[in-house]
Amino acid sequence: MDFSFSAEEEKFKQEVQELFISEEELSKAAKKEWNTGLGFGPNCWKILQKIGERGWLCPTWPKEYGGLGLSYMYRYIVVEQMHHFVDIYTTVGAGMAGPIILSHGTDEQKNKYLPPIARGEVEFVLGYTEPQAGSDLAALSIKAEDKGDYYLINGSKLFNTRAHYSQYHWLGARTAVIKPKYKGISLFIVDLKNTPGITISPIWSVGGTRTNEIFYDNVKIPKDSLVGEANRGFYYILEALDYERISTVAGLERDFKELVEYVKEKRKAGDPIIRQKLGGLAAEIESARLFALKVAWMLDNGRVPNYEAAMLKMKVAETEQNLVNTAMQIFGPYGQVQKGCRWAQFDGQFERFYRDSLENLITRGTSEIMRNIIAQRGLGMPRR
Amino acid sequence: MDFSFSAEEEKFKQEVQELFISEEELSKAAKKEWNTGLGFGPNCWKILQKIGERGWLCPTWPKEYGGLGLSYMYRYIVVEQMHHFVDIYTTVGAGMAGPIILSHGTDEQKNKYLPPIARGEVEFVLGYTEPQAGSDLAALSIKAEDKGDYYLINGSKLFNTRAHYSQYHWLGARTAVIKPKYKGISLFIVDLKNTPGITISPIWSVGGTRTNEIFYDNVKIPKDSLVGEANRGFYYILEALDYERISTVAGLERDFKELVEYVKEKRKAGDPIIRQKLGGLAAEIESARLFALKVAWMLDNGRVPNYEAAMLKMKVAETEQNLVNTAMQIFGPYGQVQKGCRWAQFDGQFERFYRDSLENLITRGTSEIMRNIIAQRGLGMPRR
Amino acid sequence: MDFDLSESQNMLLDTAKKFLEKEAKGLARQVEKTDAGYSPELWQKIAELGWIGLVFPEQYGGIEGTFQDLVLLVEEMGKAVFPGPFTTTAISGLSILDHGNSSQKDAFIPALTDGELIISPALIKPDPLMNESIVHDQASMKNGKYLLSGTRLFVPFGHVAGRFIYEADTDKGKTLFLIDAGNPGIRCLPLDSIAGDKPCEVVLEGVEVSEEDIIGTPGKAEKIIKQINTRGALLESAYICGMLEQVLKMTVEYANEREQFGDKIGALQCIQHQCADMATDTDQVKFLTYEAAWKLSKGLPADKEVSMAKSWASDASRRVCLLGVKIHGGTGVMEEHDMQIYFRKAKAEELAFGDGDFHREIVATQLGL
Amino acid sequence: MDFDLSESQNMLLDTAKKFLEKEAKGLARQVEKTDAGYSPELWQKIAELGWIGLVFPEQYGGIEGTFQDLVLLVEEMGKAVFPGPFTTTAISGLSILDHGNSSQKDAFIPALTDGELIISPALIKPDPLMNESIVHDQASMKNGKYLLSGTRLFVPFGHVAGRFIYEADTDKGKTLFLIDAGNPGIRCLPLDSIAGDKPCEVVLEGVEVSEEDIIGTPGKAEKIIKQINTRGALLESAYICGMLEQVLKMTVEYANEREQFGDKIGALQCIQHQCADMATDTDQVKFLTYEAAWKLSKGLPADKEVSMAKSWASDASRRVCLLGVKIHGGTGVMEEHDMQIYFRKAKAEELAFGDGDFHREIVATQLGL
Repeated sequence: MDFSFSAEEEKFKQEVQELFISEEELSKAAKKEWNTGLGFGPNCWKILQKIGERGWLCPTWPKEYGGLGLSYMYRYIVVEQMHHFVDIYTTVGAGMAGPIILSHGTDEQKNKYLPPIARGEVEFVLGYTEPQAGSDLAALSIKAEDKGDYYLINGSKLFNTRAHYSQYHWLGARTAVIKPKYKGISLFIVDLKNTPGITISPIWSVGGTRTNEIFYDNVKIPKDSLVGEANRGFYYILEALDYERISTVAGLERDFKELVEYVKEKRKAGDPIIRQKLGGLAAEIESARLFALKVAWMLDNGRVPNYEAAMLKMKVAETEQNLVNTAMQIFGPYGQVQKGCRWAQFDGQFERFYRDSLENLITRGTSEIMRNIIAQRGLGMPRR
Repeated sequence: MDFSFSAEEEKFKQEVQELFISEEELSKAAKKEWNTGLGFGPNCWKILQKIGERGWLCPTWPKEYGGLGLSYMYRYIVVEQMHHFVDIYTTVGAGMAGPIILSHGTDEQKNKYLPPIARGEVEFVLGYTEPQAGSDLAALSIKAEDKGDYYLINGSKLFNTRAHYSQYHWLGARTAVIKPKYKGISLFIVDLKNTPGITISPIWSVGGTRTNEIFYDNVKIPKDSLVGEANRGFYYILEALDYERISTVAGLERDFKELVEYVKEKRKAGDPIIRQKLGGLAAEIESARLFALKVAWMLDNGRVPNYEAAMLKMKVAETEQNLVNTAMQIFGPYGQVQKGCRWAQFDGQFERFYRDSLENLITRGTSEIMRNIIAQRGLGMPRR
Repeated sequence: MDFDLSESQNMLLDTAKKFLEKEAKGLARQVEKTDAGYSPELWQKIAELGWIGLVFPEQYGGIEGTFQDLVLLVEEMGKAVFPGPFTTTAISGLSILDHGNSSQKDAFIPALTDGELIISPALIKPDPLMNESIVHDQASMKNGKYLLSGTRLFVPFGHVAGRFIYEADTDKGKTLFLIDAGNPGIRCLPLDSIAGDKPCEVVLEGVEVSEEDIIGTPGKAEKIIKQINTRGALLESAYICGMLEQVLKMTVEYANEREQFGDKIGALQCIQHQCADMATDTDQVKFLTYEAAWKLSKGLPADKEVSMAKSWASDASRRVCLLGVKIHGGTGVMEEHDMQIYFRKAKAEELAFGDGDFHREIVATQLGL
Repeated sequence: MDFDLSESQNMLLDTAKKFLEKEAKGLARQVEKTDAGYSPELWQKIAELGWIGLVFPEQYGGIEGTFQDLVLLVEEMGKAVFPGPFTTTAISGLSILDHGNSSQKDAFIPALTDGELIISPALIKPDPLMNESIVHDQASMKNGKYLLSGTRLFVPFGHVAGRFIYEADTDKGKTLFLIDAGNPGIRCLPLDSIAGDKPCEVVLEGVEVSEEDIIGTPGKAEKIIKQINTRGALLESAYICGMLEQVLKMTVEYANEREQFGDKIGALQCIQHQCADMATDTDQVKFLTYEAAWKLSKGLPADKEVSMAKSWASDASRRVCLLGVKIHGGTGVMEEHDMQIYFRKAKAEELAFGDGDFHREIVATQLGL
């Protein structure tokens, strides 16, 4: 057992850190942009490209597609540092769409999409959720009809968070009406900038984050938009979960550390109740960090972290809730005022976080779905 | 809205209190006996009879059967005081068997059983649970065959807690093999002292409480042992739940108060963490007390407290856990030593309570069953 | 023992439910983007309904209800997250009624019950560690007048208040003033907040106040302030109680309609158990609040009961709303759904007049610890 | 990064699992009613297996394993709730190894690894508020010998210990002694406890001890004691970890077999979610424990990590066992079922070397608070 990075990993981590430190202004500006809730702005694109041009955005990919052929632990290290310095975890292209293109795409698709993803030049917006298909992804109903020369798409997608700045829609659509429903789903890449019939309509979250509804009205997309085989989309999505599972609590660690410093500065360090709360949080964050490391290590060792990843997802989301809640409790009445107000602590950062963190309880599977997975896959309890 | 007892109720409460105060030695001796986990000893019987001879054990029953024809609130008051002074809540005769005999028994049964129950002279042991029938009472399998002149009983019952000092077994047995299963259950009164073929075998709980397994080996019981109609037992049991629902937190209040005094005495009152824990417990106990009062009030006003009673049951059991856990946390390492040891706090009372209270999480429906009831009956959520 | 409402309480709540259903639907969402932060038009209407005067004597335009009636009304307002300076105006008025002299009562209470005058307690002194640049407290005498300076924070709807209840440490000790908000030395700045409910920073610089504006005995402010805080905490508990009842209702309705995996999510045991926990938490808030209200109405000591209610309400407000959000799934975090309004408001109510830790500490003191 | 065990660790644990399965089944239940409270026979066997010597150098009869190996072994013992003075003897021995002089090492460590000598830390001083009639601490010199008096509580298996580690405030400051338990001035009283694990009251009255029995530098006891407590806390975390793994296993097995309402209760979502929470809690204990063990083995500072592990372990021990009891239903509270043994032991382990609050407070200090 060994909880340290190897010398090479440590060296790599230093390099990544050095990039962000040498680009301190840019990192800060990107983080600020990201935290407006509007997604990638110019500084985000710029820092992504700086990460991408070094091959760090997709370090596990083959070099020919812009990666470095390294192990998952290197991806973990990048994600950790990105999260720490700019709060952006990863891109959908690098974390979700890309891996599926890499495994199931045509050579043409690989050549077309993967290098720009790896360079941080393009982004994909995830298009899985629909009003009636949330946790139950297989229930999605947007239709993609094979019309011989093209696919005809009709329907709509909810919570397409990155739509307003992404180049591509990573679309899950129904290509067959069949039971079980998950056997009729296919994946498509839709060019959002150059396809007529698509409407992107903003929705705002309680955290002030912009997400979008995307409407398809008789939209024609070329046949080569299909990724992999038709009707195999659901399997691809499940497969890709592995890659997606790389996660980190680096942002939480950073915020927690700031909170501890704040408590010292505001002379509340002697309050036994605050001490208990922060002491407990430290242990919780550390255990979540170890869960994250374990998942990365498992991937590197060819093991499938299905229940471990569920535990990680649940624990990170709940630890985040404990962190924001503890911070707000420490601020007392000063916690309620917002960014820009002279009484706001941390310029209202935790006030926004208090709202915005709710989303993490729900996206990528609620804690309840995670508990199902832990019980059924991890503990072998019966499925209904 | 009014949270006080009426003048009459208040007067009654005083009278009940006065009995216990004037019988202080006896009360203490009874409480001590009860807390050995062995059930009723001579002092318990004596105090029960003192309560019974005043008509207080079954105050809602008609006078002819030893009651006082009073409302449920009077029963609440008696239960509260009993719980406070002797830790005994009620008898199974007064709280569970008696009410069913009163509603469904023959005149002969009423005359034979109710007055001694009301006088506190006899006790019934509840005989519902079996190894395969816990939460799922309807699954019970002990067989009662109608042999013309008698019923023939074969099978066994688990967790017959009061068997070793009760005169009667309040037996739920299967009289018909039918679907749904609950339609084949009947209730019987079995004379434990004078019926051949019955074996009572002790089982001990983690709390040191004795409970029993009862084995029936070709036991013949008279036809008039049947209570009410055959195969209607399950309905009677459900009906009687109302009466059973009268509950109290008086014992918890008493223990909590003692704990607060202890904290003052041991100069821990300044510890902010202990203050938070005790402050929170006070609110929790008070809310449980109000739940209990509401249920009693509802019964008096002809309303059926089905989900309210479930909430009360759950809350009392969970509050009790919080109380014992808090006490043990306050004692620190001194909490682990037992009765008789000179380092035991409260002579180990909470150490025993820490173990013994587990039972209350399970008997009379687990918290999970209670949550089902609250959601389905109280909130109208769908039953499967 | 009686857990039922009285005839007149039933009537009051019937009217309230209907009125709020008709007039206040969506109001919280609308007004939080306005400068006022509430609806002056509806304020007039509730004055006409007698709500503002609910607990005041007839001679001042009130209808002589009990404090318990007020608690029940505020609970209804909580269900609708009805925005405005209702509770703080009511408790300010009660302070004048209890401690003011007759000319103060004549001057202010009728204006208040009429809906013309909003009074707000400006009692929270800033912690200088949170922001050093504040106007520090000063109180001096000049030509028989008091000259007051100081900063007060989180003054509810201070920007529309006609008067502030303000405490200053004078030569006679801590003294309570009823200060004209129009006084030229006063600045009032509404702060952006999570609940959009306009807590204000109120700054006094050399504000001239006469002796006539003192409430109660000079030097005896503390007792009155404690009473204000007790009443405020209880009304907040009632408001939270209403909010949580509504959150539970919305959530159960949503769960009973929403289908996933071919079944209503309300049929899932984990959702049912979470709803059961929400219901239990909510009922605990409710009964603790009702009992404290009954005690206050009877004039019985109720500090412990109020703090039990508010401590439970404060913590339950987050627990219940968080479960509500989770069960609503993606819908629950969308700006366009009401769920998030309750979640945000819950934070403000949790904090107002003391959070859970604060009130548990009071309970401990009341236990003799 | 490596979450796997080494070859030799796998071998160690394989043997341990088989041995404990074969020899220790039901042992906890059997021995808690005996005077010894453990099995001297099995003690000899584990000495022969090299377990007691696991972390000691070969020259003293040890097999030179790491502290991490010890943690893993103790975790296995926790699964079997293996009773006995194993962890406390090991950490006592380590203190001698780290701080004793060579004649102490020669005298005691081989005896310890052989299973002949049990050493127990007698370091907890009674709180006089809990019971006033104690022998108070005294340390004086007479003819070049120390005369020690004092009371120590909760001394693990003090009644079978050959030596105690005892701290006294001498003229040179706080000094650690290795005291012969057979000394005529010593009384040892095993206390009945919830876990049946024989914590003892040890009383010294005018016990004569020579300078040779001092461990480390006179006046420098505190650092050694801190090390004992840190190691103790971590081994307790490991033991708890094992217990919780076993409780989870038992509970899932029970739930997957037990039928109610025509279905396995393990198919109920509420049971599944409770088991998922148990598993998560347990894994948190496990990873925090492993990380701290790795740091200790590497000689890195680990105070924070150990306290994170023990604080989580202490609180999880109750949470997980309580869920285990609840899911087992009536069976879980019966004396004849093993579930209750784990529940009772959990309380003792929760308390040993500091409970959750205690260790969270250390974490806070380590955070610089």
